[in-house]
Amino acid sequence: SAQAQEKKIKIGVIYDLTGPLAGGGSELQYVGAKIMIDNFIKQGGVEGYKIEAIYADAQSKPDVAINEAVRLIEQEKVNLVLGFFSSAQCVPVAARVEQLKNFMWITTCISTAVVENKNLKYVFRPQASGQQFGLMAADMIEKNAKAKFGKEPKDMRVAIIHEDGSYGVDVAKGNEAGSKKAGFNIVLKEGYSATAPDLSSLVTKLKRARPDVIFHTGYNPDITLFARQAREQGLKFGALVGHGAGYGVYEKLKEGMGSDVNYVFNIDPISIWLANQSALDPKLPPVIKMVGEEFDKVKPGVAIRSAHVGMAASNSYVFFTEVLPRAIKKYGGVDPEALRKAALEVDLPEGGTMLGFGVKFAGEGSPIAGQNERSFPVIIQYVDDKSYVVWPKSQQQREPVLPLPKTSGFSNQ
Amino acid sequence: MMEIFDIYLLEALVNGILLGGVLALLALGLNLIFGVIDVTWICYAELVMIGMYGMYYLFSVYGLPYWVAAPICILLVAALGAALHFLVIEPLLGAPPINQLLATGGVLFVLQSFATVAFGIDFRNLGIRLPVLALGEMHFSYARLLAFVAALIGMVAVYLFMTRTYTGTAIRAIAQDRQIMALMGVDTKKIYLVTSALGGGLAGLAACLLVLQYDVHPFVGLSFGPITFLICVLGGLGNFVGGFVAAFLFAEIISLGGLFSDLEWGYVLAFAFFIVMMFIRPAGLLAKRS
Amino acid sequence: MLVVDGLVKRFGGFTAVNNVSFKVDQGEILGLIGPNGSGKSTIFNMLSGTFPPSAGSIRFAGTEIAGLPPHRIINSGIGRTFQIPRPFRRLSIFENVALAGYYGQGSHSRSKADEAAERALAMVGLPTDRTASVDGLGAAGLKKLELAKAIATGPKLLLADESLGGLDEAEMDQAAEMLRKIRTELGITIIWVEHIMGVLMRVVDRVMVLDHGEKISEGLPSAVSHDPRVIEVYLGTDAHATQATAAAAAAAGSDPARR
Amino acid sequence: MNKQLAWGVGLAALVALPFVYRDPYHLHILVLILIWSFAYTSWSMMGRFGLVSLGHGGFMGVGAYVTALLWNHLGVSPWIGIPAAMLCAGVLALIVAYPCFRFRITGHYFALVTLALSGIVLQIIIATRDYTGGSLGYTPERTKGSHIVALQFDDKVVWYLIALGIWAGGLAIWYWIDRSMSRYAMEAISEDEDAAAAAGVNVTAEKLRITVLSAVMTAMAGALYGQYQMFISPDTVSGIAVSLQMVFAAVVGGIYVALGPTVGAIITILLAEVLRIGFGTKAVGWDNLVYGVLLVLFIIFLPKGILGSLLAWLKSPSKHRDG
Amino acid sequence: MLELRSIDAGYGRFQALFGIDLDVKAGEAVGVIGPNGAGKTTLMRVISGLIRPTKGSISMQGTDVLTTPAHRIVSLGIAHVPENRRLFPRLSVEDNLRMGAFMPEARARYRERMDFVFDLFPRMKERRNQLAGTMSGGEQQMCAIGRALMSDPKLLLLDEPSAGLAPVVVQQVFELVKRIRAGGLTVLIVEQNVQQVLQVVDRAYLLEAGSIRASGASADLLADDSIRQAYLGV
Ligand SMILES: Nc1ncnc2c1ncn2[C@@H]1O[C@H](COP(=O)(O)OP(=O)(O)OP(=O)(O)O)[C@@H](O)[C@H]1O
Ligand SMILES: Nc1ncnc2c1ncn2[C@@H]1O[C@H](COP(=O)(O)OP(=O)(O)OP(=O)(O)O)[C@@H](O)[C@H]1O
Ligand SMILES: [Mg+2]
Ligand SMILES: [Mg+2]
Repeated sequence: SAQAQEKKIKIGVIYDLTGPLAGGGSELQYVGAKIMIDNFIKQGGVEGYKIEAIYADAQSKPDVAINEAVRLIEQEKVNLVLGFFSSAQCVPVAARVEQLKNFMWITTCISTAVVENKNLKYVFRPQASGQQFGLMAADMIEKNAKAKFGKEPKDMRVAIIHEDGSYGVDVAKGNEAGSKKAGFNIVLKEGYSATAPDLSSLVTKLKRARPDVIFHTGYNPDITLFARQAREQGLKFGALVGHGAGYGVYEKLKEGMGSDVNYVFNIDPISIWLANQSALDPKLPPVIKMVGEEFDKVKPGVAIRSAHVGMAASNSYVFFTEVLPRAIKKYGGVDPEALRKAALEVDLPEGGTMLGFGVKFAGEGSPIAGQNERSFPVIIQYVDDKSYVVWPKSQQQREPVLPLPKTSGFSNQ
Repeated sequence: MMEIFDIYLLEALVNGILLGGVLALLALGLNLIFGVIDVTWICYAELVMIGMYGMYYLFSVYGLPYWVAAPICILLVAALGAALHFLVIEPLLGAPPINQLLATGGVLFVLQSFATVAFGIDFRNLGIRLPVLALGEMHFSYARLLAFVAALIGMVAVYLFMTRTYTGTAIRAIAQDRQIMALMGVDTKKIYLVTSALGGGLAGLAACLLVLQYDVHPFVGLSFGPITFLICVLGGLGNFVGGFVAAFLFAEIISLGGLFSDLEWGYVLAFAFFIVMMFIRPAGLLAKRS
Repeated sequence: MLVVDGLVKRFGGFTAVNNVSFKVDQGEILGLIGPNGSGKSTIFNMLSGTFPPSAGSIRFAGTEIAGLPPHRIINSGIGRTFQIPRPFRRLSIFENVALAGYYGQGSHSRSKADEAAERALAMVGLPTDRTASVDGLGAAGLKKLELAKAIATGPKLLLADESLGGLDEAEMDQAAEMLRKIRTELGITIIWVEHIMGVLMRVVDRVMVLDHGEKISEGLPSAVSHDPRVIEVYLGTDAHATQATAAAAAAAGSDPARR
Repeated sequence: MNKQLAWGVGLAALVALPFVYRDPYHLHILVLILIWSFAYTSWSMMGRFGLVSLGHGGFMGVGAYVTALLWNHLGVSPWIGIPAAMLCAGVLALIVAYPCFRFRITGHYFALVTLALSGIVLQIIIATRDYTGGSLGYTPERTKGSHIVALQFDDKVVWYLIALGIWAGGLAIWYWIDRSMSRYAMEAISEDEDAAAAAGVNVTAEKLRITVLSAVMTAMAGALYGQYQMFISPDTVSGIAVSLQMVFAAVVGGIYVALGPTVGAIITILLAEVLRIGFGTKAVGWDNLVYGVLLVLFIIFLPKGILGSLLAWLKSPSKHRDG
Repeated sequence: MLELRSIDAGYGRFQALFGIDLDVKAGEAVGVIGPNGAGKTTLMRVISGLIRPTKGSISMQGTDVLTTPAHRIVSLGIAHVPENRRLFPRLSVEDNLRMGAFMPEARARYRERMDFVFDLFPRMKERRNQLAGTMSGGEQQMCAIGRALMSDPKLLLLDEPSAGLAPVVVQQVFELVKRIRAGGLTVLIVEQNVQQVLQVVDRAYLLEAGSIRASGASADLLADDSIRQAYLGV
C-alpha cells in the first residue's frame, strides 16, 4: 500500500559528461535536460506522480552507454531512458531498449540511421535528423544562388567536408542529396577523423577545388584546426555552412577562429532564445525565460547561449507536458506501453515547441517509425557576436549575408 | 590545369615538411626516454597535453606574455617528467618492460581524467593568430615554421648533448647495464633525473608550440600518441637523426596520401608503410644492415 | 664427416672469417685455437646456423648445410655450446635439457626427450631431479648444463666453445675427461675451442689455428705447438708454449688411440 | 586429485548459478566478464611468453566484423561465419607475424608493429563505412528465422552458458599449452632465441603457432561479443584502446597463471562499474582518475599481477626455496 | 691502503661471506683464489660498493667506504673490472672508455688516459668505433680493463681478468699487472689461474665457502702441499 501512495516515475538520463563528446555539446545537452527535469520536480511532479531522475555518464563510449542503459533499466528499474547525444550510442541502446521493451526518449542523436528502417516501437525522437540538416543547407544555397552569388545552381561549386563519425557522415549524406537535387557541382566530398593532427592536405584540395560554398560538419577541435589551417593556407570561399555540434558552441568557435567566425552559418534546431516568440504557443515564452535564467546560473557569463541547452530542454519539456500526462490520465500509468501509446498521440502544430516546430511521430510501419515528422532545423548566421535566424523564410529574422563580404579573411570577393 | 596541380602538389609537399616538424618535435623527447633509456612513457602525449593546459592558463588566464609563459611551462612539464620517473618508473626499473607500459598507461588515464576534473571538458584555445607567409599561391603557417625550426635546433642540440658530453654518454649507457654504473662513478638517480626532466622539458617545448596550432582538451593526446611512438621506432630507437627523418616521411605520406586519396586512407597508408619498413629496416631507417 | 670449403663471414666491411677450409673425420676431436677475435666463435655460429656464411660451403654427412636455419642443422646432427652459458632461467635444469632432447632430435617424443635428458645430465654429472633450479648453478654448473643441452640434441658432431673458461683446475680436468667420455662412449665427433692449452692439448687429436680469420696452422698438437707462427701470435713465448708442448707430448705418449 | 575436485565443483557451481540467481543486470555483467576473460586469456597466451601484442584489438575487430558482415550481407550463419572470421584473423596474424619473426622483430618493435596493425584495422573499418557502418557501429540483423542458426538469443541464461563454455574452453587450451613441450620452447625463446634455436627449436614456427592460436581465439571472442551485444563499433571491438585494455586487464590479473586474466577481467570490469556508479554524475571524471591511480598502484606493488602475486605470497612462507 | 674487518655479506637471505678480514697495502699486489662459488666475486663487489655488507667495516686510505655512496667510491681511487666484463654492449669502444672517465676528477685527464689505454691495447685503438657488444671475448676483456684504468685509480680490482683470453693475452694481462704495479698502482686480483697469479702477486688469500682459509706470501702458498693439490692440479 505504501507503493500505491507513492506514485513515482523514474527516469534514467544518459549523456556524456566526460570524454571527447562531452565538450562537443553533450554536456550542454545534459544541462538543458537537467534544468527541465528539476523544474518539474520542483513543481511537485506530473499528475500526482513524483519524478525521480537518475543520471549516468556514458563517457563518450558506446559500450558504456549500453551498459548504463541496461543497468538503469534492469537494476534501477527506470520507466524510461532519456537523453543521448551520440548516434553511435543511440543505435545500440535503441536496439537494447526495444529488446527489453522499455521506453526511450531521444533528445539529440541526429543520425537518420538511428530510426531508419529499424521499426522501432518504443523509441521516440522529437529531434530533427541529420539528413534534414544537410538538406536544409543545400536548400538555402539553392534559393539564394541567383540573387546572391549571381550564378545558376548548376554553376555553384560546393564542397562537403565532415568528421567521419556517425554524425558527420549522416549530415554529409543530406548535404550530398540536397546538392544533387539542387543540381550543384559537388567539387569535393571528404571525411576526416576528428582527431586528425593535420588537415592541411584537405585544405589544399579545397583550394584546388575552388568551392563557392563549403558544407562542414565537425566537432570543436577539428573545426578550429580546419579554420586555422584554411586561413593560414589562404583558402577562399563564398560561404561556410556548419551543422550543429561544434558550430553550435559560439564561445568556443570564436575562441578558435577569432574574427573569422563572422558570417559563418550554423544549422541546428533553433536556439530557443532566438525563436520567434510571437509564433509560439503563448505558454512557452515564460519557460524559455526560466531555462535561460537557470542556464545563466550554471554557466554565468556566456555571450550566446548554446542551442544545445535549449534543444534538450525543449525536447524534455515535450515529454513532461505531452507524453507523461496523457500516459497517466488516459493509459493509467507510466509503464512503457502507456508511454508509447501516449507518445504516438502527441500532435503539436508548428509553434507548439520552444524550437518552433511541431510534434507528430511516425508510427509503426513507417520507415522512420519513432521520428518526429514535424521537426525541422533552422539556419542561423553569426554576425558581430550575435546570431540571427536566416533560414527558412518562415523563421527568418534577417536576410543571410551571402557571399562573404570582403571584410572576412576567407572572402573570395 | 597541370600548372595549378603542380603548385598544389608543392604546397602539400611543403606542408608535409612542416607537419613533419611538428611530429619531429614531439618525437624528440620520446626518443630520449623510449629510445635511449628504454623506459616506456605511454603517456608522453598526455604530458604534452598538460603542458598545453599550462600554456593556456599562464597565457590566457594569468595573462603572462607568451615568451614568459613558455619557459615556465617547459619547467613545469620537466618537473612532471621527473615526478613521473620517481613515482612510477623507478619502482618498476627491475620489472618486465610491459609493466612500465602499463603503469604509464594508468598514468595516461589519470592525466586525462585529471584534466577533465581540473580543467573541464571544454576545448581551450590561446587565440593567438600568427601571421602567414605567402609565396604566390602557396601559404605557410608561421606556427608550423616555428615548430619546424624548434625541432631542428632541438634535434641538433640533443644529438650533440648525447654524443659529446659525459652525461649524454652516461644516459646512453644506463639502459644497457644499470648495476655497474656506480663503478663508473655515476649516480644513476641523477642521470635518471636529468633524463626524465629533459624528456619532460622537450614535451613541454612541444606543448608550447603545439598550443599555437591546436585546441587543448583532455583527449588531445590521442591525436599524437601512437604516431609519435611509431616515428621513434621507424627512425631507430635512440637515433635522433633517424627519428627526425622518420617524422618527415610519415608527414609526407599523410600529406601526399591525403592529397591523392582520402584523408582517412592517408593514415592507413602511413601505418602500412610503418609495418613494411619494419620488415625492410627493422633497426630503423638509418641503421646499417648487418 | 664435416667438410668446410672456402668459408667467409663479413660483418659490414670487416672480414671475421676469411676463406677457411677444413675437414673433420668421424670420431676425432679437433682443437680450434687462435687469438681472441680470430673468428672461432664465428665459425661455430656458421656451422650451427646462427647466422649464414657470406660465402663458402659446409657439407655435413654428405649434405650441404650452409645457410640452413639453425633448427634444421641441429636436427641433422650438430650440437653446440655457447662460450658464455645461455641457460633458460625460467625452466628447471631438467626442463632445459628435456627441451633440447625434444626438439633437438626432431623426433618430438616426450618420453624419448625425458630419457635423453636423464642420460645427458648423468653424463655431465648434474642432478636429474625435475625441479632443481638453474639459479643454484655456479659457473661450472652452467658450463655442464651447456654441454648437457648439446648432448641431449643427439648430435653426431659437437661444437664445444670454451667449455673450461672460469673453471678451477680440478673442474677443468673433470671437463676434459667428460669430453673424452663423450667421444668414446657416445661416439660423438667434437670440435673444441679452448684457450687453456694445458688441458686442450692433452685431449685433442688434431689442432687447427686461426688468426685474423685465416687458418695459419693445422696438424698434430705436438707439431702445432712448435710452429713459430703459432707461438708468436697465440701461445706466447714462454710457459704456455712449453706447457702445451709438454701436454701434447704426454698425451701422445700415453694415448694409444692416437695415430 | 583434490585440485581436480575443486575445479569440478567450481565449474558445476558456475553452471548452476543462473538457475538460482537471475538478476538480469548482474547476469549481463557476468556474461561480459566471461567473454572478456576469454579474450584476455587469449592475449596472455602470447603475453606470458614476452610476445607483447598491442594489436589484438585488430583481431577482435576482424572476428566481430567478419561474422556480422557475412550474416548481414550474405546471410551466412555465425556458425560458419565465426570459423570464417577466425580463419581471417589467423591469416592476418600470419601475414604480419611471419615477417616479424623471420626478421627477428621482438620487444618494443613487435609491440609497435602490432599497434600499427590495430590502427590499420580500425581505420579500415571506419573508412569502408558503406559496408561496415563506419564509426556509427554495426548491428547484426535480427533473425527472422531460427535463433539457433542465427546465434541470437534474448535469454541471458543461454548467453551465460555459452560464455561460460567458451571461457572454460579457453582455460583448457591454456592448460594444454602449459603442459606441452611448446611451453618449454616458448619460455626458452622468450629468454634467448639463439640458444633456443641451438637446442633445435624452430623459433619462427613455434612463435607463429602460438600467435595464430592467440589471434584466432581473440577473433572468436570478438565474434561472440558482437553476437551477444548485437552491436559492434570500431571503438568497442577494435583499435588501440581495446588492445591496451586487453594488456591491462591481463597483466593486472597476472599473465603467468591460468586464472590471472580472468581475475583481471573481474577486477577491471567490476572496478570500472563500481567506480562509475559510485561516483555517478556528482563527481564527473573521478571514477577514471581513481581507476587510473589504482591501476598504477596495482602494477607497482603487485608486479606479477593480482592473482600471481597472491599465489606467490601464499606459497612463499610454506615452501622454502633453495637454501 | 684498504682494510676489511669482519665482513659479512650475502644476497637476500643467502650469506656468501663470513667474517672476512683482508688488508691491502699501498703498492702491493694481492691475489684472492678459491674454488667456484667461494665468494670471491662477492668480495670484490663489497669493496666497490655494488653490494653492501651486513656487518663489518671497510676503509680505503682512512676513509670509511661503507658510508660513501656507491658512485663516490671510484673517487676514492677504487676501480673495479667486474666479472664477465660487463661492457655497455651498444656503446662504441671509445664511449665505453669515456664512461670510465666519468668522474669530474678523471675528465680533465681524459686524452692522456685514453692514449695510455690505447698504448696498452693497440687493438682497442683499431676498434674504437666498433660496438663493444660485437667484439670477441678477449677484446671485450681488454676494453673492460681499459675502462677501469681510465679513472686513474689507486687500487685496481680485477675479477678473473684472464678468463677466456688467449694464452698470449693472458701473459700480456699478467705482465700488465706487473707494469701497473711498477707504476705505483695497487692491485687486488681474483683468479682461477692460480699458477700464474701467484707469480705476479706478493700475497694471496685463499677463500673457501665464504671464509678465508689461508693467506700468506705467494711463495709460501705455492709451496703448500694442500694448495698445490687442490688448486694447481699437481
Ligand atoms: N655481429 C658482429 N658484428 C661485427 N663484428 C663482429 C660481430 N661478431 C663478431 N665480430 C668480430 O669478428 C671477429 C671474430 O669474432 P669471434 O667471436 O669469432 O672471435 P673468437 O675467435 O671466438 O674470439 P674469442 O677467443 O675471444 O672468443 C672479432 O673481431 C669480432 O669483433
Ligand atoms: N646475484 C646473486 N644472487 C644470489 N646469490 C648469488 C648471487 N651472486 C652470487 N651468488 C651466490 O653467492 C655465492 C658466492 O658467489 P661468488 O660469485 O662470489 O663466487 P666466486 O667465488 O666469484 O665464484 P666463481 O669462481 O664462479 O666466479 C655463490 O654460492 C653464488 O651462488
Ligand atoms: Mg669466441
Ligand atoms: Mg666470480
